[in-house]
Amino acid sequence: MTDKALDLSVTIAGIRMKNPLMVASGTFGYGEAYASFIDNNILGAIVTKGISLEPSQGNLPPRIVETPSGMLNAIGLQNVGLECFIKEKMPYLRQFATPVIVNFYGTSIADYIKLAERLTGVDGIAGLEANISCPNIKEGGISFGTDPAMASRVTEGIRKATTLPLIVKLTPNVTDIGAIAKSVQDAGADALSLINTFTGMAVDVDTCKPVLANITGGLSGPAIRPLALRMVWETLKRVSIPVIGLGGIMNAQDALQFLIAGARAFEIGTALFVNPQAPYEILNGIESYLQKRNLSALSEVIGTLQQ
Amino acid sequence: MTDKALDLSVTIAGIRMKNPLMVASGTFGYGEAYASFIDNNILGAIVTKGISLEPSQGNLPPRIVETPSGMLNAIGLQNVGLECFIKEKMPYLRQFATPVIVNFYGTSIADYIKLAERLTGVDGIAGLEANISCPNIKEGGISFGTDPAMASRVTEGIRKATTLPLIVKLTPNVTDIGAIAKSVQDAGADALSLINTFTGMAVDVDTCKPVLANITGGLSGPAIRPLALRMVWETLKRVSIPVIGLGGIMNAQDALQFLIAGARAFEIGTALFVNPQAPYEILNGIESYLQKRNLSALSEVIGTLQQ
Amino acid sequence: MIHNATTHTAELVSKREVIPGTFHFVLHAPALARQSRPGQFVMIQVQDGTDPLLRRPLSLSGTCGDTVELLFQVKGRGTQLMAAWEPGRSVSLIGPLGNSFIIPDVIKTAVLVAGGIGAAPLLYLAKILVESRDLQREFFFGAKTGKERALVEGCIVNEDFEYVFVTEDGTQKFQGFVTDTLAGELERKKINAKGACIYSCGPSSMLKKVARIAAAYNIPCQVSLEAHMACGVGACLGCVVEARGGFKRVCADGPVFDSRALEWNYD
Amino acid sequence: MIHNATTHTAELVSKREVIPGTFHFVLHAPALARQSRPGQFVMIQVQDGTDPLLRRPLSLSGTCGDTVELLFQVKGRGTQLMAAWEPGRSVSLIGPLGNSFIIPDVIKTAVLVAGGIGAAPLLYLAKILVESRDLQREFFFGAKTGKERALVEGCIVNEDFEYVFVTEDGTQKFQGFVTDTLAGELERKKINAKGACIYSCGPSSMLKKVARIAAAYNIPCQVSLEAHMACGVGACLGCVVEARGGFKRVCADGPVFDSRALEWNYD
Ligand SMILES: Cc1cc2nc3c(=O)[nH]c(=O)nc-3n(C[C@H](O)[C@H](O)[C@H](O)COP(=O)(O)OP(=O)(O)OC[C@H]3O[C@@H](n4cnc5c(N)ncnc54)[C@H](O)[C@@H]3O)c2cc1C
Ligand SMILES: Cc1cc2nc3c(=O)[nH]c(=O)nc-3n(C[C@H](O)[C@H](O)[C@H](O)COP(=O)(O)OP(=O)(O)OC[C@H]3O[C@@H](n4cnc5c(N)ncnc54)[C@H](O)[C@@H]3O)c2cc1C
Ligand SMILES: Cc1cc2nc3c(=O)[nH]c(=O)nc-3n(C[C@H](O)[C@H](O)[C@H](O)COP(=O)(O)O)c2cc1C
Ligand SMILES: Cc1cc2nc3c(=O)[nH]c(=O)nc-3n(C[C@H](O)[C@H](O)[C@H](O)COP(=O)(O)O)c2cc1C
Ligand code: FES
Ligand code: FES
Repeated sequence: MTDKALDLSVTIAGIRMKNPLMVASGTFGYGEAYASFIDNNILGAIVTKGISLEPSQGNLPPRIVETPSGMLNAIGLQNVGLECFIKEKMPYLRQFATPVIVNFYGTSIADYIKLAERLTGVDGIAGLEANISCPNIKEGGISFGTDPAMASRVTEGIRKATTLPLIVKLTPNVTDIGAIAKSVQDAGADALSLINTFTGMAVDVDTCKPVLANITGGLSGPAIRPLALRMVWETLKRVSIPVIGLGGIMNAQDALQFLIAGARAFEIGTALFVNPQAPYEILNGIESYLQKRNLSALSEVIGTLQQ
Repeated sequence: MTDKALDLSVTIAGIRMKNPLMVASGTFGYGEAYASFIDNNILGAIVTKGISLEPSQGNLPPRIVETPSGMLNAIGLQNVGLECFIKEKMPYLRQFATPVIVNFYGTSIADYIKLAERLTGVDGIAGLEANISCPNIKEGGISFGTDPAMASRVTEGIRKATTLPLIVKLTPNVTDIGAIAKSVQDAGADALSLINTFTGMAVDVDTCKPVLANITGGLSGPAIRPLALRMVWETLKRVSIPVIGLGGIMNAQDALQFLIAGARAFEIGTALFVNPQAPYEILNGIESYLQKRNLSALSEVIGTLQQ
Repeated sequence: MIHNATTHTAELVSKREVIPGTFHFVLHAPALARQSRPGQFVMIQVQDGTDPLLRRPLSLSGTCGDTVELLFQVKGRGTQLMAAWEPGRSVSLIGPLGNSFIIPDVIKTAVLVAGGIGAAPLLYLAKILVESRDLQREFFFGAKTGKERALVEGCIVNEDFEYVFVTEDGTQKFQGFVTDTLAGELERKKINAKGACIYSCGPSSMLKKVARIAAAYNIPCQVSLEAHMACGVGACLGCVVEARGGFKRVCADGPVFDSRALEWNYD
Repeated sequence: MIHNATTHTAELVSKREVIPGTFHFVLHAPALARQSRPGQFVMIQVQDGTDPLLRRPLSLSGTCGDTVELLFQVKGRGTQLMAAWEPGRSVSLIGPLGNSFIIPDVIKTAVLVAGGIGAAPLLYLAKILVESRDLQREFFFGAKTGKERALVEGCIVNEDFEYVFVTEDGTQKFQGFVTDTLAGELERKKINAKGACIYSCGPSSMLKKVARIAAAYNIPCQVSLEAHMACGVGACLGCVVEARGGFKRVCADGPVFDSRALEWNYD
């Protein structure tokens, strides 16, 4: 319709991305898993699998089970550990003209601080995404992300430990996501990403056992999209920092729902498993949408929800 | 396989049901909507559409939207009101050899108390199901069901106002469902039903408006089943009163997952919309399951989860 | 109102793409065919499994012996999946649902006003009117383009009906909206309150205008409405419209409403 | 390992119900056919929409020119839907995925041990072994009943293979589990470490026994494993098995593993 180049670029927490499509942590490995399907250079940003100070084996299998329009995973945050990540995974990731955002987690505030400090020096890391859905071992195993005060303390700790752009990723398993978001903002986060998975469960009626060795797992995929969208919208009423939306985005229409509701960018996770071509199709779909409406920049779409 | 009569009966809060299949509030009207499809006498119990002191118009349309394996509704608790319910709806419901459980809600504790008092005298009501997912208008509009202390106070109030079996229905939009459940039990509830709907949202990307006039709505259907099941299982670790499981149950396999996890009965809602024959199919499926395992009573299945 | 709807397993007997994107289905469903009346609808299961989850509401566009007919337009995923069905397929339907058009005993003139695919329930009514009564019959059909004529022509025989076809693209004698010609034609043909009745189905913007014209001429008018539905049987309260005296359920209190009973501000 | 998998839109060329509930598919997918090796698998999309959501992993049971072959058993909803596909249908596949069976240069005797539908990847391997090498070939096939012979006979030509068919129901010469005869036959035929290689696929209880026998005779043994998968490309870490030295991904580090590299306590 138009020959004008469309401007899909967005800036989040000072990270400039050529488009708003990010790949979600835990669904894209360390950037290599989809190499034969996707040119990493077309992505807005790559978020890597969550890393911890030490390598982690994760949970026993079975680790995944399909549910209606969704899947439960109980990977248990298996990862190669901080030092191996820097040494063996970063060189590959540095090749691309795409910002690399490193997702990380700890089981104490000290862990988060050490991780943030160490990652800050590393060449090629554009920003950090702190996953605060993990249990705080020191304080009775309650997730950092479910209590505003704890969420604030861990964010403050990380904030002081790094000069990198800091995105905090929130868990949806809470009563008031806005309250958590607000306290994370006030503690110094540059942006928020939401949501992580909802805790769910499946039972095998033949064996009378939980399907997952871990009993419970995190629900992702289109099933949770309406809940994720509501949380993004609700959060945006409480914070002024940018919000990255995710949860069940499968196609351009889904992504646009989040952008219209005010998310400045979005991540896709489970969609990649189902359709490795999703990044191309989603970006094309967003371009068509702009063209059909005679818009030249994505910024004209973000937050246009009429209430 | 066997000619023995199977015993599917369960007793919840002193209410004896011939089987564990209940129809969920808001999905079966006042017992008449499925009259041409289902013999109400085959049901374990009928839970009626939530009533309030005064008739309520509910929200403006559009009120429903389909989502992946689910639907959002924003009915806004439209109902005929307490007195009309008693005068015009109860006579119909009294005809059946099936316990009638009246779902009700208020926007203040005083409302809940008045409703419980008035319903207690009424012939043919086997029990009450208090929906505490509604905003507490007096205390800033926060849902009664999201705070353990508020949940406790409203339960206590209802408990004192009625001698009828009292089921309290919990909302899943909370950080710690077990804590709410525990405080509702301690405040005198005879049983719990969970879960009500998850708050979600959908945006129409063509109009840039929320699809629902109310902006947000409640997600029901198979999409939420893994989350509901997890909450039932988690709640059962904290309480000793019976739990009724619901959320996305479509077939016998789904229902059995809840029973095996420890729910003593279950409700079906959205399934009725998709398949009005679901009650027959589910009951047959549960019977086949018992027969295949050479069991004679449903009680031999409940809570058999091996962890 | 206690309806007589049940679940039917029907067989798709024939399928015809009437115009691109609009299909005519004939389904073998004897009990349903026997019980249905014009204006009623069915809820059709699109696919096993949970996506799409909800049944789709479709008006009956006719019955014939042991079969029922549907006429539908591909709109979204559900109707797209249906368009790929092949004869022989087994289809789950619930119905007949809703109320039906009322044909008053004293009726002298029936004026049917259809907009696009809104023709579906009116074709059923038309057939019954032709079979059961001797009266003056008018069929106004509004469409975007001339090719949509195929939706009704063939069903509406010109000896049975005075037929007016109005298209937005002006390929026909009458150009514009069907409602632009309606008043003039009523005037010309001296159709008025005395024994006349208007029946209409189509986009809500059209129905609103039809209702206004009917009111101006004081002609009773029945409109068939659409709303997004979950249950189709009156249970969920999802499909309400604003009516005088409060919300009404399109599925159980309608889909046919006396136009004067509705609050026309709703669209 | 960076694999060369991509998304393929294949056409279902032919479909055959080999025995009730087990289907043989031939799919036109030239690029895939060219790149694949025995032991590799594809992730197949069962249906548009989001239920079922995940792709299903299926081994390649062969390639021929521009086509690839699948042999699968109906197990749950996904495979049931696939069983209803008709030739001409367009199918989305990703592949080729995973590693493949290794055929050592020095190999003298190849012993293939298949359990039921586990025959699928071994039939592909068998074909390559016949085409590419001159060596002693043994095919042990274990099944529940005699009628399952149709899964492999016809593919495994008796001149190419020494063929041993063992059924649980005893309708054949050998009754019991295939693993009951394996050791005896290795003994009898004096197959041992020298240049022999065992390749096996089937239920994990069977694989465990095969691994134990292989260890006892000190014969290298490659087993093809199954695991529930989300991505199939190594991204999600959902499909791990316990191996010496930590978890391995069945999809990317496997599905073929040296039996000595696995922790056999996992089942
Ligand atoms: C009583 C009644 C009778 C109808 N009769 C006919 C008919 O005879 N022929 C015909 O072509 N169409 C008819 N419709 C409209 C038809 O139901 C929709 O076009 C259809 O549901 C669209 O489904 P989809 O999956 O293709 O679209 P999608 O947009 O993907 O559907 C998503 C959801 O929205 C609902 N929906 C979308 N559009 C409508 C609509 N206009 N009305 C109600 N629900 C909608 C769907 O049922 C579904 O739940 C009727 C609607 C009603 C309420
Ligand atoms: C590498 C690999 C190769 C395979 N090759 C073949 C083959 O050639 N022929 C064949 O018949 N089967 C094969 N299988 C098994 C096949 O994947 C399952 O039978 C199939 O996924 C069942 O899907 P469903 O929807 O019918 O069953 P459901 O039980 O409804 O499936 C539910 C979920 O569980 C998964 N699942 C169920 N059973 C298995 C299983 N045994 N292995 C892995 N995932 C499972 C499904 O993929 C799906 O995600 C293979 C599995 C793997 C991992
Ligand atoms: C297999 C799997 C692994 C995941 N691992 C991580 C992780 O390591 N860190 C994290 O913050 N989120 C992780 N997630 C959550 C996703 O990043 C994302 O928040 C979630 O899946 C919702 O998005 P989706 O529905 O698009 O998948 C994981 C999700 C899946 C499915
Ligand atoms: C249309 C609709 C109306 C509902 N109305 C009520 C209600 O009045 N009171 C109540 O407690 N729950 C109400 N619910 C919630 C259901 O009772 C049930 O908790 C929820 O739908 C989850 O179960 P399901 O997935 O089986 O539908 C309603 C649900 C739907 C879909
Ligand atoms: S669709 Fe449920 S009441 Fe009308
Ligand atoms: S299936 Fe995702 S890593 Fe193997």
